[in-house]
Amino acid sequence: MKLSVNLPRGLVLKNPIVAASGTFGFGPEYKDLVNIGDLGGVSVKGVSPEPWPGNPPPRVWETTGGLLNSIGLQNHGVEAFCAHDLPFLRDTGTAVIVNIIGHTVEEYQRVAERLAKEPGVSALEVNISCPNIKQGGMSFGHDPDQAYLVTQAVRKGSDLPMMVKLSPNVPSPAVIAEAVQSAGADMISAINTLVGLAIDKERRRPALGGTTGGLSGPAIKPIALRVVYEVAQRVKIPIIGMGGITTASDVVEFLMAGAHAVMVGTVTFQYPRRMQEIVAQLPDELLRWGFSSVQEAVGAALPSKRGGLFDALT
Amino acid sequence: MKLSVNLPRGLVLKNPIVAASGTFGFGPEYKDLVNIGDLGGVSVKGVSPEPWPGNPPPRVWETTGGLLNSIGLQNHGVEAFCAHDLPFLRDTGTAVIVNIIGHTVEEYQRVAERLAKEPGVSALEVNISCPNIKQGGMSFGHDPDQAYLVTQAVRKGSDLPMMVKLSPNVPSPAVIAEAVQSAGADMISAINTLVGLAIDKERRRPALGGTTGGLSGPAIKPIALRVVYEVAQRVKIPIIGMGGITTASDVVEFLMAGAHAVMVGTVTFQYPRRMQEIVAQLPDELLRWGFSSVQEAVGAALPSKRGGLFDALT
Amino acid sequence: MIHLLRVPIIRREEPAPGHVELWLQSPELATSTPGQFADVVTEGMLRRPISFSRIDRANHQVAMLLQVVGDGTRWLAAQRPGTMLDVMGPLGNGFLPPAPARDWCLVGGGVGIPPLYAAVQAWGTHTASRPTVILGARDQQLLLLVDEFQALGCVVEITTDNGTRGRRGTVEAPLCDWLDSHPDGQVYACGPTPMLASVARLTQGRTGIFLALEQRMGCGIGACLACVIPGYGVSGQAGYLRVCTDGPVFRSEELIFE
Amino acid sequence: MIHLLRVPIIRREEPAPGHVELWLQSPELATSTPGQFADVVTEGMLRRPISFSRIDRANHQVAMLLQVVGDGTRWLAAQRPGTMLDVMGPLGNGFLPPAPARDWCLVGGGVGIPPLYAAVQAWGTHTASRPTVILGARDQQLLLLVDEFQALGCVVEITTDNGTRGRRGTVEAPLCDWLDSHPDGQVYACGPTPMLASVARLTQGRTGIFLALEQRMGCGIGACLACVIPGYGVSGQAGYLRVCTDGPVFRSEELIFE
Ligand SMILES: Cc1cc2nc3c(=O)[nH]c(=O)nc-3n(C[C@H](O)[C@H](O)[C@H](O)COP(=O)(O)OP(=O)(O)OC[C@H]3O[C@@H](n4cnc5c(N)ncnc54)[C@H](O)[C@@H]3O)c2cc1C
Ligand SMILES: Cc1cc2nc3c(=O)[nH]c(=O)nc-3n(C[C@H](O)[C@H](O)[C@H](O)COP(=O)(O)OP(=O)(O)OC[C@H]3O[C@@H](n4cnc5c(N)ncnc54)[C@H](O)[C@@H]3O)c2cc1C
Ligand SMILES: Cc1cc2nc3c(=O)[nH]c(=O)nc-3n(C[C@H](O)[C@H](O)[C@H](O)COP(=O)(O)O)c2cc1C
Ligand SMILES: Cc1cc2nc3c(=O)[nH]c(=O)nc-3n(C[C@H](O)[C@H](O)[C@H](O)COP(=O)(O)O)c2cc1C
Ligand code: FES
Ligand code: FES
Repeated sequence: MKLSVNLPRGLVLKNPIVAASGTFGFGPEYKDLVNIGDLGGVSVKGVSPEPWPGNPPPRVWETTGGLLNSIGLQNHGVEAFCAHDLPFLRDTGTAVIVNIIGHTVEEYQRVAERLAKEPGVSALEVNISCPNIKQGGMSFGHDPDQAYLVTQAVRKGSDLPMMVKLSPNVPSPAVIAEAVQSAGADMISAINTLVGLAIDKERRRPALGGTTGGLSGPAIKPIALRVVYEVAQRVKIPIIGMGGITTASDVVEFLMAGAHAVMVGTVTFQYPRRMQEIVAQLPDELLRWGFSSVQEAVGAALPSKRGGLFDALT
Repeated sequence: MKLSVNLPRGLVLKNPIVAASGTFGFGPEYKDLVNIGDLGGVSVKGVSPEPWPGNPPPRVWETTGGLLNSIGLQNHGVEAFCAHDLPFLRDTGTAVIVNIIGHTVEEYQRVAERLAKEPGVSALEVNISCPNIKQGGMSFGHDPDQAYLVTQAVRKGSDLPMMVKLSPNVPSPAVIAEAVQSAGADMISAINTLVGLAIDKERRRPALGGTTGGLSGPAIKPIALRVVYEVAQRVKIPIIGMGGITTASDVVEFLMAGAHAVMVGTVTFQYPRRMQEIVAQLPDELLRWGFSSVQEAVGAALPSKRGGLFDALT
Repeated sequence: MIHLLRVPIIRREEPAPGHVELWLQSPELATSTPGQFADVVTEGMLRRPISFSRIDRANHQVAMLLQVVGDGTRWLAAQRPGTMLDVMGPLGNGFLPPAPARDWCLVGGGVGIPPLYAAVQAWGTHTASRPTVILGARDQQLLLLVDEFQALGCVVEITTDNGTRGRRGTVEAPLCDWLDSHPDGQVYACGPTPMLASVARLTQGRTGIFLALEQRMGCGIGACLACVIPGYGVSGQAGYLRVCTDGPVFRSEELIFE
Repeated sequence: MIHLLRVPIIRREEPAPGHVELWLQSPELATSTPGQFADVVTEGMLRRPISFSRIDRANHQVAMLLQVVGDGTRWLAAQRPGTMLDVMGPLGNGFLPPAPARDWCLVGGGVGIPPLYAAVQAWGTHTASRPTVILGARDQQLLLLVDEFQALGCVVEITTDNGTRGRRGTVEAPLCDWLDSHPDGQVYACGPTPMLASVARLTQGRTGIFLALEQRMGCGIGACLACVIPGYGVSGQAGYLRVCTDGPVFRSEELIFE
């Protein structure tokens, strides 16, 4: 079965399974364990113009079906990334997606410009969940106007295929999606983590060093599917879906909800080879539900494909 | 150990464990199984001025650590509630909290006025997650001004102790909490469910009859704790916390995050007697973490109680 | 009276591929009426509703006949004699027995068959005529309790979608025949919703037609309003009825199928 | 080289109340250096990091000595010989052996003791002097491997917070004594962070002080940046180091304790 996915500006994934940003390091970390060339792509951990220190530990805490993290976007900056990490990934044969972050619109644009000059970058993923330090720390991803400005700046900075990654912590991520589409985004990726907190009863304080953290894992899958399903009905650009995927069956659900490809994150910590296993199982899983290609499954559960049956009683 | 909780306008709960709205029916349903008088209170399913039909089935779907529901606030209206359900609850000896809903500000006020006349109502819980049909269906709970108006109207309609129930589907529920506090709310309850979706691969459509549904259960506990923790630092009125509680240990976490009492929902479906068990275990669980009363635990993990240690490295 | 019980599995059988029958020792559950069900804790967030395939009041035993369809039924089917199950029941309304002078017919599909068997066990010998039992399945491998119905003296008619046993097709054809030859007959049906919709259509105008429905449930006791289906309430108004407490057995005239 | 392995438990012992030691058969893990660890699948979302208490290269075996503190360790401790564990390892950097001419001392607390035992096993007989082992615990019941260290010829000094065995108090007093009498001695320490902070403070200015740290981990292989602690990177700049790959064994001068 043909698994490859064609995306805007010539971005081709050999299959729809991409490692999610922040869960697969900057490239080489998993090389002993994973045949990286077998993945559709790798989205590296967020890269900023200058190094960011990240949050105090502890930085992870388990919850029912989920994982809280407060890494705080620690990274050694775009120069170090280009010098030390990118060369490895470039030679693996997977699509290299660089997740970019900044505290101001200008910072986003700077990283994008720097990466546009560097061979081996397949696409940019704009993480708009960062606090905008010029606007009182409110996240760029929580306001359509802010999201528009960041997207526009990155578009100016680079001609690379660009996806913008949505935050689920807003009433309507689809409104943000519309804004970034009109600002020139080629794709949407969704979702980033939900803001959560755990209590360390022994120390009588929030468990994470960063106080709050981002919730990922199977616990958030229903929220991720809802966001993909809503966004797919509001924008024309392709969606890379993610949030709680652990099996090929989950992947089919995201495709049916309207995603063209998916990213897989938290489960990699427990099962580093799970992404490869999913790639291997995907054809059978698609056939099981009556699809003979990835493309056929995309959006199969959307109202437009269901000929108005949508709101009928069962 | 003293378990009773004193709340504004003379509302007293004999213990901090209250049945969450929508999971304990309109009163008598669980009477064969639960000694209702042993509970701190019961919040009944949402009551509107006229009957609401609810959504088409299926209305529930399990997810990892969570439950999606799209009941759609089916209820037989405030008159039927007062005639058929309230008399039973009034005589159980538990605090009777009536969860009220409406599609317009006037509807909320009407239910509140009607209930103010009825003996046996201990408090009102204003569910502001309903779509405002006059404002294009946007939820009252997603906008501080809308939330203010609803709260003010209910306050006008009734002198009963009143809590307003926050939606977690906004970037900052604390902003909504401030708005309803200034509009006269006596308490906050938080959180309501998160909007999610499941895919029925067999039928190639969203699994729930109502398309999207509300996510509850342990999966959402970290989000609920975050909301309680943030709101507790922004308002002076007490908080009733909920979201994913299944054990006495969870209750202590919500208290430490700043809740004065809690509500317990989804777990009741599987273990109808769990609330009573939690009441029985709570004293030991509090002692285990060094608290000799409920009150002592309230807010113990908040920065104000931790003398500035808050952001220090571990 | 609904009970929260811990009851032991006392026997386990595998009557058909992918099916397991569990016998439970419980005086409380053994007071059930055929068509009532129990809600069992497995590993998920919600209990699983399962009807009784046998109700033995004398020996304080009931049985559940499970088809493994997902994680919950897989877990249940893997349990062995000696295990204690966390069971809530008996729940819902059972079937009313047939009127003494009327002929009756039972129409079952899949896991709708077991509660019908419990009904025949309870009433089989007290009625005007031996009941006719029409069983439908996709494939003969999925047919349940055929020999047991015959042993009770029922006339058993079989249909399979693929013709591997009995008539090829659905239960409609034999049911039409039976209805033609029993103008005053009563029908008891349990199975997939499309099958029940057919039964309701074919029996329109008759009385004493009982249909047992399935719906995804939350609480199992009437509190959450999850398990609804469209129908007519006591007031006669169209609205939603709860399968768990208004049903699972309904009179056909209470229900709305589209 | 890191491996993803399925390895059998071949032996299980209960050396102290609430503690279980599991022997695993694995040529790959048996190449580990003392101080390295493995990451084991239990029931939660994340693997659980556990050091090796014994490394037997000749027989291709390693052991893990677990303290039951939560769901993951409870699950692991309940596994029996024959069970296959899903293990990733060996992970992280182990201890460097002591310089041939220098005296050495090991300071351990709680589940920090097992990797020190693996170190003495590996090097005990090749060094200038028999090492001194200082073990601290809240209560004598929580002391691990005392007899085993003695059997290897170590001088064992014990402290308990409640005085139930050895000196009352922390490991600080015996460590001070040892440092006074061994001005050029090296220290290997593993245990709770406050204990390690004491060791770092008391040994300030010395070289060859190795501390093995714990931190909550995500990936275990350097990708997620979850397991950090404050320290000085290769560049000498203050920042965060990863316990899983930069450690878990650090030289004391790399670390920042406040
Ligand atoms: C009144 C009643 C009586 C029943 N009697 C029997 C019986 O005697 N034998 C038998 O094998 N099965 C019976 N069922 C169906 C049985 O409840 C489901 O097959 C079972 O719940 C599936 O659970 P699972 O975890 O294996 O499957 P999953 O598909 O993993 O279940 C996921 C969810 O779907 C629900 N669900 C799935 N299918 C159904 C269904 N058909 N009806 C209700 N909920 C469902 C589950 O409860 C759960 O919430 C009955 C259902 C009802 C409502
Ligand atoms: C390098 C290293 C080596 C270790 N060696 C041993 C050993 O030899 N024997 C032993 O008994 N224990 C050892 N530990 C500690 C062990 O990892 C924890 O006790 C265990 O993870 C607790 O899991 P749990 O599910 O039982 O507890 P829970 O408290 O339920 O665990 C919840 C979470 O906390 C994490 N966690 C809890 N305590 C610790 C801790 N101290 N360090 C890291 N993560 C923690 C768990 O991984 C999990 O994510 C080591 C830890 C590290 C980092
Ligand atoms: C430890 C960790 C670090 C993450 N770091 C980033 C990041 O740097 N940039 C980003 O856009 N998303 C980051 N994410 C979010 C993931 O890319 C993904 O959106 C989220 O985890 C949901 O997918 P999952 O449930 O499969 O993990 C991180 C997630 C985790 C668990
Ligand atoms: C089936 C169901 C129905 C609900 N109905 C209501 C409702 O009518 N009004 C309301 O304010 N909340 C309603 N809720 C939300 C709960 O009161 C509670 O806020 C939420 O379930 C989180 O708590 P839990 O995780 O303990 O269930 C409902 C929840 C469920 C599961
Ligand atoms: S399952 Fe809750 S009302 Fe029927
Ligand atoms: S645990 Fe992921 S970097 Fe150390």
